[in-house]
Amino acid sequence: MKITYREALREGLKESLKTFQNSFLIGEDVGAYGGTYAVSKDLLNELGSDKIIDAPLSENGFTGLGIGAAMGGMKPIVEIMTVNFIFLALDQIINSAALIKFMSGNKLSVPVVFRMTTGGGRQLAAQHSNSFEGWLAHIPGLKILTPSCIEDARYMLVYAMKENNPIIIMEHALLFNQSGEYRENISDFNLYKANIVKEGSDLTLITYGGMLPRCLKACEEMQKKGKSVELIDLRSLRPLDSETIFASLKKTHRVLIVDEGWKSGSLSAEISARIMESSFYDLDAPVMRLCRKEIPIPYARNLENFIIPQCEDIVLKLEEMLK
Amino acid sequence: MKITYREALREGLKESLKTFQNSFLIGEDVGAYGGTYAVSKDLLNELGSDKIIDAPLSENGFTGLGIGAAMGGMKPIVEIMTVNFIFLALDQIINSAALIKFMSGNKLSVPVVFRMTTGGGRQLAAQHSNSFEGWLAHIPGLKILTPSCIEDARYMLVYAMKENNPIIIMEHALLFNQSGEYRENISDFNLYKANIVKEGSDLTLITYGGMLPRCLKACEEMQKKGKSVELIDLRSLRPLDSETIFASLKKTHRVLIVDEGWKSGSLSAEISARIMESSFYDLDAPVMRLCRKEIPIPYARNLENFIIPQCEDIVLKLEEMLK
Amino acid sequence: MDHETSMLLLKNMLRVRTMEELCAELYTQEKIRGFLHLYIGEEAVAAGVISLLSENDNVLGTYREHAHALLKGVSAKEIFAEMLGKIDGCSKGRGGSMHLYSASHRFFGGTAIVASGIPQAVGLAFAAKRLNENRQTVCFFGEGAMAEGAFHESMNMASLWKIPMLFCCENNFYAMGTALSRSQSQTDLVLKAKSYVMEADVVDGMNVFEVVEKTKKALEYIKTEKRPYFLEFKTYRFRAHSMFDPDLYRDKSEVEKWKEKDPINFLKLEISKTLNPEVFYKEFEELSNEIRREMTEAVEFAESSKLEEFSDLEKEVL
Amino acid sequence: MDHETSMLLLKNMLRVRTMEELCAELYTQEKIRGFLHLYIGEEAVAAGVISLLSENDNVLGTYREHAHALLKGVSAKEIFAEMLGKIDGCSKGRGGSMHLYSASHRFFGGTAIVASGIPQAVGLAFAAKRLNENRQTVCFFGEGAMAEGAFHESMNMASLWKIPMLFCCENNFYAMGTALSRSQSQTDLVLKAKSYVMEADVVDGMNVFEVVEKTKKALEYIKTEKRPYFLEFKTYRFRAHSMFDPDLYRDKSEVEKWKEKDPINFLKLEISKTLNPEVFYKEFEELSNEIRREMTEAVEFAESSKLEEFSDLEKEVL
Ligand SMILES: Cc1ncc(C[n+]2csc(CCOP(=O)(O)OP(=O)(O)O)c2C)c(N)n1
Ligand SMILES: Cc1ncc(C[n+]2csc(CCOP(=O)(O)OP(=O)(O)O)c2C)c(N)n1
Ligand SMILES: [Mg+2]
Ligand SMILES: [Mg+2]
Repeated sequence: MKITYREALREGLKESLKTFQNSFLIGEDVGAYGGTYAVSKDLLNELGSDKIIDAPLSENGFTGLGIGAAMGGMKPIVEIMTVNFIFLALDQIINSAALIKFMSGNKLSVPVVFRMTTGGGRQLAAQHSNSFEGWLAHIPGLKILTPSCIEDARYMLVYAMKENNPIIIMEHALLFNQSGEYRENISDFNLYKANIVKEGSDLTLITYGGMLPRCLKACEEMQKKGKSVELIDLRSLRPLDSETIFASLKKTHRVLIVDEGWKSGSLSAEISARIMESSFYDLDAPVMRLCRKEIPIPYARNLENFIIPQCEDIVLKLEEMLK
Repeated sequence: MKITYREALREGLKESLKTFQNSFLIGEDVGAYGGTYAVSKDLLNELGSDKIIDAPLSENGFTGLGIGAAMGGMKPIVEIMTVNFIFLALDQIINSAALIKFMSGNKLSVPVVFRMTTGGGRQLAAQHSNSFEGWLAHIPGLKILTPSCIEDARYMLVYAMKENNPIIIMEHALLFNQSGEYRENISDFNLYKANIVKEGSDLTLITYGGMLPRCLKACEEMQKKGKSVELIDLRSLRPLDSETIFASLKKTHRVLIVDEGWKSGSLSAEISARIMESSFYDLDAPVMRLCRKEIPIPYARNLENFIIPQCEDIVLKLEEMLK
Repeated sequence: MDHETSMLLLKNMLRVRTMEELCAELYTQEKIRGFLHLYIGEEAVAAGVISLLSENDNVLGTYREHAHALLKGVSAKEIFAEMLGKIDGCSKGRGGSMHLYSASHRFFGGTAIVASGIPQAVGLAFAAKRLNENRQTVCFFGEGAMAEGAFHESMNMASLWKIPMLFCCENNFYAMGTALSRSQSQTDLVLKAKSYVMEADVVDGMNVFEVVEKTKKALEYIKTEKRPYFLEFKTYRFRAHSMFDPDLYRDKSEVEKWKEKDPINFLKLEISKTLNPEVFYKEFEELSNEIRREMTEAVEFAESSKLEEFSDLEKEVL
Repeated sequence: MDHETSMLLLKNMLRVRTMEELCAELYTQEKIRGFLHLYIGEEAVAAGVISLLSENDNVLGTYREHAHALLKGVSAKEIFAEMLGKIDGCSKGRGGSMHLYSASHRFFGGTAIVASGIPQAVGLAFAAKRLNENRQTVCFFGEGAMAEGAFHESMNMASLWKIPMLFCCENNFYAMGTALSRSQSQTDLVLKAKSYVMEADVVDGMNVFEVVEKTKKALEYIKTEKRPYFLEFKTYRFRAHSMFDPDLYRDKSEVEKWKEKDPINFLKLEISKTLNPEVFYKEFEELSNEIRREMTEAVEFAESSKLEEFSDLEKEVL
C-alpha cells in the first residue's frame, strides 16, 4: 500500500489511540486545528475529545500532566509541536520522566510517548529548524526513535505504546510528503535495530531521520561511479545499535556518518568514538563525519542549504573518501 | 596567596561587579541567603541591592530578564543555582541568547554571563547531580568554561565579563573546598586555551572540571609505577582547544579521556571523534573514554561512587592502556 | 483627535495592510517562504500604540511583527528584503518574516518561541530603569502566550520590582486553532493581569481612537508611577494563523462579523464624518498612491537585493 | 473533635517531630548525607490533611516530604533505611531524603525540582478522573514554588479541565532565604489561586483543628463539584531550610515568635483542657514511648539493612 509519511503517521496514531484503551493524545492544536502538520487531522471528530486533547500553550505543564497520567495508569501520547519547543518541557522529561523508574527503586514507571516534529530545511530560520534528536540521545532513561521510512512512520508509535517507559519519537519535517509502501502484516518489527537500507562493500554510510533520502540518493550516484556504499538507517538513536555498525564496517573498513545535528557533540561523535573503541583495527581510514555546520540556521535558502548537508556534499565527501 | 576555590570565585565575582559599572548578579538566594554555595556571601551588604538581586523561583523569567538587560546595555551575571535547574531556563539560553547575534544580522549582541554549580559526588541523588557541561558544549553561540583550578576560579569570570557574547561558567561542587595559589598579576590569561597540568610522555589524559583532582592523583600513582602521563585540563569546553590535544598525542600516541558526563554523547565522544578525524595516524592504540556510567545518580554513596569515575578507576584504566 | 493625527494613523494602518497583502502575494509566488503570519485586521493596535512612542523607546514583538517593525521605523525596503532572504534585509536575510530586528530602531524582534520575548522585554525595561534612560519599553504578545509559564514569571518580576513597561496583549481570541475559552480558565485577561497587582485595562482594538487614548493613559501612568501596566486589546485576525493554516476551527460567519469592524474602514468612516467627502476621497487617494509607491519600491528593492555570501556566517556566530 | 481523633493527630504530629529530630541527629553523625530538609514546625499541615485521606488517594510532596510519606503509610523503617541509603529503603536507597517513593501507598515523591511535582499531580488527578477511580489527589508545595511557570500552567489546566484535586501550599514564608514579600508581587496567595477561577481558602497551619476542618470542606467540594481547590496553609519552619543553611536571613526573634505557636504544644494544650491533666499526662507518656520505640526500631532496622549491590542498577534504568 502506497501512502505518505504523514498518512502513515496518522494511521499509526489512530491505531494507537484505538488499541490502547487508556491512551490519549495531548498537545497544542492537535484537535480543532488538526495538528500543525495535519498528522491528527479529523481525529478529534473521529475519536472524540476524551482521546484528543487540545492543550494551552503550556509545554512544561502538559508534559508534566502526561507524566503524572502515565504514573496514574494511563498511556499518554504527548505531542510537543516541534522539537524547538522541547526546552520548555525538558525539565519534566529529563529530571522526571527519565529518572522516576530508577529513582523510585524500580517501583514506579512512566509509560509515556512523546512525539514531535524535528529538523531543518524548510526556511523556518534559527528558532524553528533545530535538530536535537541526536543530542537528546545522551540521556539514560529515554529512548529516541527517528522514523525515516514509511513503515517506521506507520508502526513505530504502535510498538512504542507497548513499552513501559518514556520514548521520544522524532518525525522529520522534510519527510511528511514522501510516499512509499509498507507491509500490512509484520511479525519481526524491532524498534531498536538499525536497518541496512542498501548493501554495499566499499564504505558504510550511517545516517538517520531527515538525512536518509539524500543519503540514499548519494549512494545511487556513487553506484553510477562504480562505488558500492552500504547505507545504514539507525532508526533508534538510543539505544544505539552498535552491533550492526561494527558488523558493516568489518566488511567495508570505511565509515562516513551523516548527521543533521551540529557537528560538535552530535550523535556522529558518539558513533565515531564507539568505532574507535571497538573496531579501531577494522578501519582502513579514519571515520569521517558530515554534519550541520556550527551555525544557527538562517532563513535564506542559499544559506540554509550551505549549512545543512546536501546530497552533493555527501557525494563529494564519499568521493574524497573513496578516491 | 593561598585561598579556596570558593573564595577565589567570590573574589572574581566581587571584582567583576565592582569593575563593570553596568554589571549585576541576579539569581535565587544570591543575596540575603548568601548564595547556596556561599560564593556571594556578604556581597549584598558590601555592594548593595542594585548589584545583588535575589530572584523569585523563576529560572526562565530571570534568565530572560538577563538576556533583555544585556541587549539593553547592561552586563548581567545570571546565576542558575545549579545546572540541574537549567532546563527551566534553557529555551532562553539556546533559542535566544545563543542565536540573537547571528539571527539579527550581527546587529545585536547578548553580553551575559551565566554561572552555575555543576556535578555529582555529594550524595544529592539523581535530580541534583547532573553534569551537563560537556553536553551543553554542543550549542553554537555559547561558550562553556569549567574552572577547575584556583586561578581559573579567580579570573575566568572577570575575563568572561570582557566578552560581548553569552558565556556559561560551570563551577564544580566538589571543588569548592579545594585550596591553592593563584598569581596576582597575570598578563597571559587566555579563557579558551587548554592547560597542560602535568607533562608526560606515555599517554595523554584529558579531563576538565570536577574530575581534575582525581586525574592528577591518578597521574601521580602512575608516576610511582614508572609511567609518565601527560594531563590536560580543557578549561574551555566550547570552543574546544583541539590543537593542544593533537600536539600532546603526537608526543604520547595514546589518549584517555575522563569525563564526568554520561558516556554516550558526552564531550569525550567529540574529542575522540576529532582525534579520529585529525590524528588517526598518530595513534598507537584507540582513544579510550572513562565516563559516568549511563545510570541516573543514586543517593547511596557506594552506588554513586560506582557510577562516577573514581581515582582507582582511572588508575586501573591507565594501567590497562599502558601495560 | 485632530485631522492630521487621524490621517497619520490611517496612513500607518494602510501601510501595514498594503504590506501584508503584498506579503501574501509574494508568498503565493514562492518568493517568501517558511512561516508567514499576517496582521490583517489587527492594524489599529500596533498603529495606535506605536504612534505614541519615539525612536528611543524599546519595542518587542512576536512572529506576527511586520507591522510593529514598520511602524517603529524599520523601512519597508529592509522588511521586504528580509522576507525575501536578502542581504539588505534588516536581519541580513537570516531571520525572515519571524525575526525582524533593528538595533538602530530599538526593535528587538521578532521571536518565534511563544512568550519568550516577554521576560526579555522585562530585562530591557529593567536596563532602561537602571541606566536612567528616558525610554519606554513595550512588549506585544498574543493571548495564547498568557498560558505560558514565561508570562507568569515575567508579570511577577515586573510588578514586584516596579519595572516601568507596557505589556500589550493582542487578544485575537485564537492561538492557532485554539480559542481562548478552550485554553484558559480565566478569559477576562485584565483580571489575570491584576492578580499580579498590576494596573490593567481592556481596549477595543478595532477602534484606533480608543487604542490611542488608553495607551496614552497607560504610558503616562508608567512614566509617573514608574510601574508596569497591562493592556488587553480585543482584536481579530482576518486571515488564517499562517499561510499553512486551513482555518477549519472557526466559523466563516464569525470572521465575517469581525470584518464588519475592520479597523481601517472604521477609521475612514470616522474621518469622513468630519469633512467634505470629496476632500477626504482625494486625500485618501493620494495616501493610497503614496503607500502603493512606497511598497512597490520596497518590493523592487528587495527583489534586486543580493543574497548573502557564506563568508560572514561562521564568524558572526560569536 | 473527639478525643480519639485528637490523640491520633497528636500522635502523628509527634511521630513526625520525633522522626525529624532523629534525622538531624543522624545527619550530625554523618549517617544521613546530601540535602536534608526538616518539617519541624509544620507538622499540623501534613498531619491534618493526610488524616482525611485513605490508602487509595494520591499524594505528591516536595523534598521536604518525610512527614507526608510517613503519614501516607510508608513505614518509618523504610524511610530511615532510605535516608541511610540502604536497600530496604522505600526507594532502595537510591532516592534519599528528597526522593521517598511508594507505589503501594500511592506516594509519588519526593521531588527536588521546585514545582515539578505540580503538573504531575494534575496528571495523576486527570488519570483518576478519566479512569473513574474513586480517589483524591493531593499535591503539596511551598509558597516559593508559586513563582514558577509550572505552577501557573498547572493551575490553569486544572481549573480549565475541571480536574478534581487539592493544591496544598505550605506557606512557611520563606523559599530558602527569600521571604515571600521579596519574591512575589501578590502575597495574598488565595487571591493568586482565585485568579485561575479556582476555589481557594487560607488556613492557620499551626492549628490542626482548622487544618482538618478546612481540608474536609475542600475535599467535599472536590468530590461533589468535581473541580480543583486550593488551600494556603500559613505555617513556619522552625529549623533552617536544610542542614547546609546558616539561617542568616531571618531574625531569631521572628523564629521565637512562631515557636510560641508550636502546633504540637497548641494541640497538647487544647486536648489537656478537655480532660484531667493527669490522665492526659499518662496518655501522652505512653504515646511518646510508643513513638520512641517505633522510631528507634526503625533506625536500628535501617542501620542493619544492607547496601544495594551494583547488579540491578543498569537494568533498572529502563
Ligand atoms: C513555545 C511555543 N509553542 C508553540 C508554538 C507554535 N505556535 C506558534 S504561534 C502559536 C499561537 C500563539 O497564539 P497567540 O499567542 O494568541 O498569538 P497570535 O498568533 O494569535 O497572534 C503557536 C501555538 C511556538 N511558536 N512556540
Ligand atoms: C527549580 C528549582 N530551583 C531552585 C531550587 C533550589 N531550592 C530548593 S528548595 C528552594 C526553596 C523552595 O521554597 P518553597 O517552595 O517555599 O518550599 P520550602 O522549602 O519553604 O518548603 C530552592 C530555591 C530547586 N530545588 N529547584
Ligand atoms: Mg491569539
Ligand atoms: Mg517556603
